[in-house]
Amino acid sequence: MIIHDVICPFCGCLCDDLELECEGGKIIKVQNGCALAESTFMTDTRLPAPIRRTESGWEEISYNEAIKETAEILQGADRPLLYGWSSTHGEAQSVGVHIAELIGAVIDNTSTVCHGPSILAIQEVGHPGCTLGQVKNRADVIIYWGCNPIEAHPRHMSRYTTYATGFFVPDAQRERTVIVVDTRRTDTAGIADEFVQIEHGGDYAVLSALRAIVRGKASVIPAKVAGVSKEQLIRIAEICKTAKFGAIFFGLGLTMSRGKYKNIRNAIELTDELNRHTKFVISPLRGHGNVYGSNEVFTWMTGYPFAVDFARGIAFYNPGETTAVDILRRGECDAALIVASDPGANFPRAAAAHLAKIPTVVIDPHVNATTALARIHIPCTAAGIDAAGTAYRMDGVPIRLKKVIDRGYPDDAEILKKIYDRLNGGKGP
Amino acid sequence: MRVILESKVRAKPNLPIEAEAIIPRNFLKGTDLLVYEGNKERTLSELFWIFVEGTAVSPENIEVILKGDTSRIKRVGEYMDTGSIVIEGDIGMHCGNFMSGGTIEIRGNADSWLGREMRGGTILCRGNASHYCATGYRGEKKGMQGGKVEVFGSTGDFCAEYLAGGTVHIHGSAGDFPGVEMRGGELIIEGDATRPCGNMKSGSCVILGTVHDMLPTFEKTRQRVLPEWKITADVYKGDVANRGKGTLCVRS
Amino acid sequence: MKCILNTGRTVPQGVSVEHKGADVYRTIASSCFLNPVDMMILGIEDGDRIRVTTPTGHIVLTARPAEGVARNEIFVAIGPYANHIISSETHGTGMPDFKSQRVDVEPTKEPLKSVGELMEAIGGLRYDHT
Amino acid sequence: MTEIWVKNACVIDPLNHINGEIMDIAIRDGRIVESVSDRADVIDAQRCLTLPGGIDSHTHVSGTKVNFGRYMSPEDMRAGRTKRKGKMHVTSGYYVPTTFGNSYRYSAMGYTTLLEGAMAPLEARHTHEEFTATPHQDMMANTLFDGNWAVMDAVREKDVRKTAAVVAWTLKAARGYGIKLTNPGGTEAWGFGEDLTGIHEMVPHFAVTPAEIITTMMRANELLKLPHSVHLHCNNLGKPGNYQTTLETFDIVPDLNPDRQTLYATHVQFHAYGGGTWKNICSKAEEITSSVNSRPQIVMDMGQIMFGRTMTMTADGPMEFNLHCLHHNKWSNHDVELETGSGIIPVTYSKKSAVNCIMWAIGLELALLTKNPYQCLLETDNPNGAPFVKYPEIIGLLMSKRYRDEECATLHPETEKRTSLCALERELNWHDIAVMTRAGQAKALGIVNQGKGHLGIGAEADIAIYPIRTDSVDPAREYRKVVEGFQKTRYTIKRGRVVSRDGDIIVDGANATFWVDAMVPEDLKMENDPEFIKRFEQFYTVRMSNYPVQDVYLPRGRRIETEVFT
Repeated sequence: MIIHDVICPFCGCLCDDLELECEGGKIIKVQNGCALAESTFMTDTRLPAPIRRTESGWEEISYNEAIKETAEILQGADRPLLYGWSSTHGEAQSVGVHIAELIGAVIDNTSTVCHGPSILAIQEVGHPGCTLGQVKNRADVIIYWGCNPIEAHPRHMSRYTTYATGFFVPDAQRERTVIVVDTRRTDTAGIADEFVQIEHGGDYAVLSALRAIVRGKASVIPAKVAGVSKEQLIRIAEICKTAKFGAIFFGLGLTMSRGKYKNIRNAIELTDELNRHTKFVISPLRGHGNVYGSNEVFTWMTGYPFAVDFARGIAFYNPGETTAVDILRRGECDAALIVASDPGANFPRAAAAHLAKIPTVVIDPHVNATTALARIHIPCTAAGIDAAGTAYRMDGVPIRLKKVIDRGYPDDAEILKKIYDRLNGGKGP
Repeated sequence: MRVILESKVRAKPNLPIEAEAIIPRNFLKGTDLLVYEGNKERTLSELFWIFVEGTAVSPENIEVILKGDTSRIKRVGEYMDTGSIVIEGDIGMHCGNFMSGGTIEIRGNADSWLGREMRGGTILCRGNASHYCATGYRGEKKGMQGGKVEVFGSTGDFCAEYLAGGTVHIHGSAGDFPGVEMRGGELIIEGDATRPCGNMKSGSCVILGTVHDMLPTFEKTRQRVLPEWKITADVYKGDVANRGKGTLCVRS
Repeated sequence: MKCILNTGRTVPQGVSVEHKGADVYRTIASSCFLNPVDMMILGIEDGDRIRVTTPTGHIVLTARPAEGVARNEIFVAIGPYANHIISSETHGTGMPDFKSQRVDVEPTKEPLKSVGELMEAIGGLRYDHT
Repeated sequence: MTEIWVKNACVIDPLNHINGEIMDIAIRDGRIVESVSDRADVIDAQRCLTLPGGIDSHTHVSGTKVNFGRYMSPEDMRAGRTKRKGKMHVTSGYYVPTTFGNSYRYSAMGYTTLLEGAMAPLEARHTHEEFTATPHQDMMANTLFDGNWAVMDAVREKDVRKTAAVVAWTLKAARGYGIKLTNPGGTEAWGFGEDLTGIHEMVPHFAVTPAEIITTMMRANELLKLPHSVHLHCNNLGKPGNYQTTLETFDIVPDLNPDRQTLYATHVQFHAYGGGTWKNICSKAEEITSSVNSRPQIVMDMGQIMFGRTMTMTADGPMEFNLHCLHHNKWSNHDVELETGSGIIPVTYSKKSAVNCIMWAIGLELALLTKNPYQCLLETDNPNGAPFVKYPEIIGLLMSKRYRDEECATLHPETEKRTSLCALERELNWHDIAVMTRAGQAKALGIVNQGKGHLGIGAEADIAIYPIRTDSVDPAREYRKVVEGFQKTRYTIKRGRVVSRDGDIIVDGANATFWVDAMVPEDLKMENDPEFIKRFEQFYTVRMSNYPVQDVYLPRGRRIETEVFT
């Protein structure tokens, strides 16, 4: 059986033009997808059944037992942490928020170690952006800053930017100028018309200099800024100002390096300044398939996109204080529920280590590094493979992930609802 | 009147305590106050040994003294308007939030967000203060608007972010981005600083130590003798990237 | 040699990300890319092991040359190897220094650890499954 | 079977010509019936003011833009936080509250039906997700067509039938309710950073004018027999001197429908400015209302502003950028491919600002100068002019000259010179307010026959009982009591269930979403049009098969099917 227009749930591009061939409940061929999509669908090995860590090692347990014990762990906690959410659908995320609100937990999603700083910047200065089709149809200048789409978002350039045929840009490769800014000469830098190599940690200074130049204050700028020549900066500023439609995409090179959200704020303010000359937009390249969805769901339910603390009954938000890494590193939480993510692998050691000291429950289709740190791991469906649900693309476009096969696992939203019901004395949300 | 609060040993010492109830005014009516440990409500006496010495008829004569392990206690002195608080050791986050009057003295170190959105009064921190000392809240246009924060040690990053009024005086060094987004007030750093005053709009900043990674968008205007610090300083205007009209003085 | 540790996503890391117990994942996540000139100075060849140290701890990685990496910078795919030595300090932002950790790099003969071993080093118990 | 017997209600039900009668209302299974059994729950209304549930015919509460307003505003979120309480979830926010915050506060004010003012079809799924999390109001979504490429192509070809076909396909795909045009043509121009300055200016690259878009869409709307009319946010919003554009627009509106207006002009306060600069801006409310008073084919809503902090959010991207250049605060923009734009910035309306005071006065003038209250509905373009929780204050101002005078005394002195508000003696009565907050909306939106906006037999039992005794309160003098009374119902009944009591929600919500499935002849079905499909697949970034909103997003969808045209 061939299934058309399948959505790949791996990264924030949510490409929705895949063709899957299924046979006997198995996916046997993926077409149109990148290497990441192919491995997502083709080599999807799962934890077979719920497991529990005991004195003598791991043992299999039933779903009912696992759910009961999870509820007990959460019920007794003084500062539970609910973390992850970005690789599952909105339906599960929304139950997660209800659990957090019910038990006075901290709930955080993976943007905390991804584009959390972008959110902090947006909260200071806003976000002049657009859907990806605007870029595809109009942009004649594309800037990739501190990101490497060839590796992290392999089809971004062919679907939305550099190589995509757009209404006002029929000959994309000739009509689009691509600028890449990075500390490393990446493969993406290799295809750029202009590569700007910045010294480590110099992004903020370069962005400030560009803003000043765009404002006609080039005289203030020294001959070199963070390793970039003033001539090149002036040239870049000119390319931007004379663009018909410019688009900046940025990645973890800005969010994770020195200064964190201030880098992004500066990039947004450069975009703002350029809008006084022409049309310019800026967008983060979001990582996990539905990380933006977790921000959306958290926001309409709690008012905040991530790092929400319900300890006092109301929703409180203060990244740096209520973010997962900080809560773990300070050893604050006394129980953790990890859903659809792998902090064991993705958090600094000291933060991950705390998960092994407290009762941690993982709900995830796959065995991952966090499994080793957990007391219980409950396997579930993978959104977009054997579960349907809502995901939000990196530009905010909501897309319904398809269920393409059935592998007999329960949906994580169902598992979470059962946990909620137990916590709520048998009553639904 | 003197209220001494000595922290009790806790089963889970890493759990944060939120204790905005600890302000002098509240002790006029007794010590029957509520605080929070993690997601649980506690009475003050569950977490502290409480000793009261003397009496007071008005809150300005009340002194609150915190002893023991107080490093995880947040929001002490929040909305405080009068009286004084002395913390003998370290204090947790958000000490002196929205404070409008009175004095807080911290003999140890202060965690992040010391004096957040402060309006008036004085905070003295004898040790170091962590990140976001004397700043504002996420998304808000103004940080600290009045009063004085004096840190005798050093501070972490983003000190005096969005400073809009009042004085912040750091005797030691400040980390990355002190005075970032400043729009008023006065920031004095006697030690070193990295990338000071990024994107500043207005206000003034004096740095007596070494500046690392000076931003390229500050325009050097002149030299000036600063008699109160007994130095000659280069005077910069900026941040030019932001049409800013702030003043940044750096020892020549 | 003093360097800055940079981390990021790569296609091979992404492809194997749900198979963290597998050897292929270990190879990918424990590869450390250095500028060839830096490798010469360290006296190491492609495939040699290096010990990377920070105040948080140390980790053994496999050195790989990459022209695109700047001098005094090393690049490791995001994952448990890099995170073993990255500080959990977030500067009040929630975000650790995943791209600006200062490290010390030296050649070593020590063996590579598996992901399971790394997790066990912090109190975990591996669950063998690929 | 659930039954309620509301007795001793002082009912104003304009659509049924009831004005202040003391009567009983019988409710069975969500509808108003002749009588109920003696097992019915009894609510004694104690002669309090009882109205059909409130309807907001233009508010921004759900969807991409609204959520982005929340996302970028942690400082607002902390302004209105409440804990979980009984059936009520946690809420945050004052001017852009969380979905539950919106739903609870509207319900406390007696509102039971809301029209989300702007939904981009590409992002419709998001709006519907938030609708299900806004559980205490029936919802419907105005669907944006202002920069829709397929519509502009059909308009250029002067093909009303094709235009109608595109509208029908898109409404169905988006599960939308009606046609919304926001700065028609201007949002497309904004794609390259431009705007349009008048209704006869060409949209770049598309060779159509706003006037042509508006005219063709009005005809297509009536051809499709949509329940609501075209819902227009005029060009040139918020610019001094824009009243001329507004009047020119009103001039091209034919009278095509005997049952309701042909054009719904929204937040007209923002479109009624004289002068040429911010320095000499003045009110042109008299000119606007005299146009509306002579044109029954037009209904407008106020777009009242109230003083304080709020958030502006609209599909009108270029307007928001201009506003941003004045305010220098944070600015978000979100253009939607082939469809529309949007922008968001926070603002503070201040009594110290002459411009803000004049804006405030204009909104009230519009309401007081419009003769027929069915033609000027009460709203703030929530949250653009003010958060909806300010509606009771607006009601107070409209009912009391004294209240207005007291407010005027605190305003910038230019207000009196450049508006006529201080000279207006009119004080609206209870019946006028009932029209302007529910009956008028139901009629304008075309939902009277869905049982909305009235309390006749067969109507949906959406009822608001306010703690106001109209026989003993003099609104002209005791306006404080009026304001307080409208802030919190004693009972809000939604589809026959008491959902809110004295401001607290007491049950889980079970709202419905109304959407329109407009029928077109077989040869006009866009899903079979090869040219439409080709263009879609080429220029959108989602596949056409993944675009339509699936039924699972409307767990209680109420499909309204129209009659096919020929």
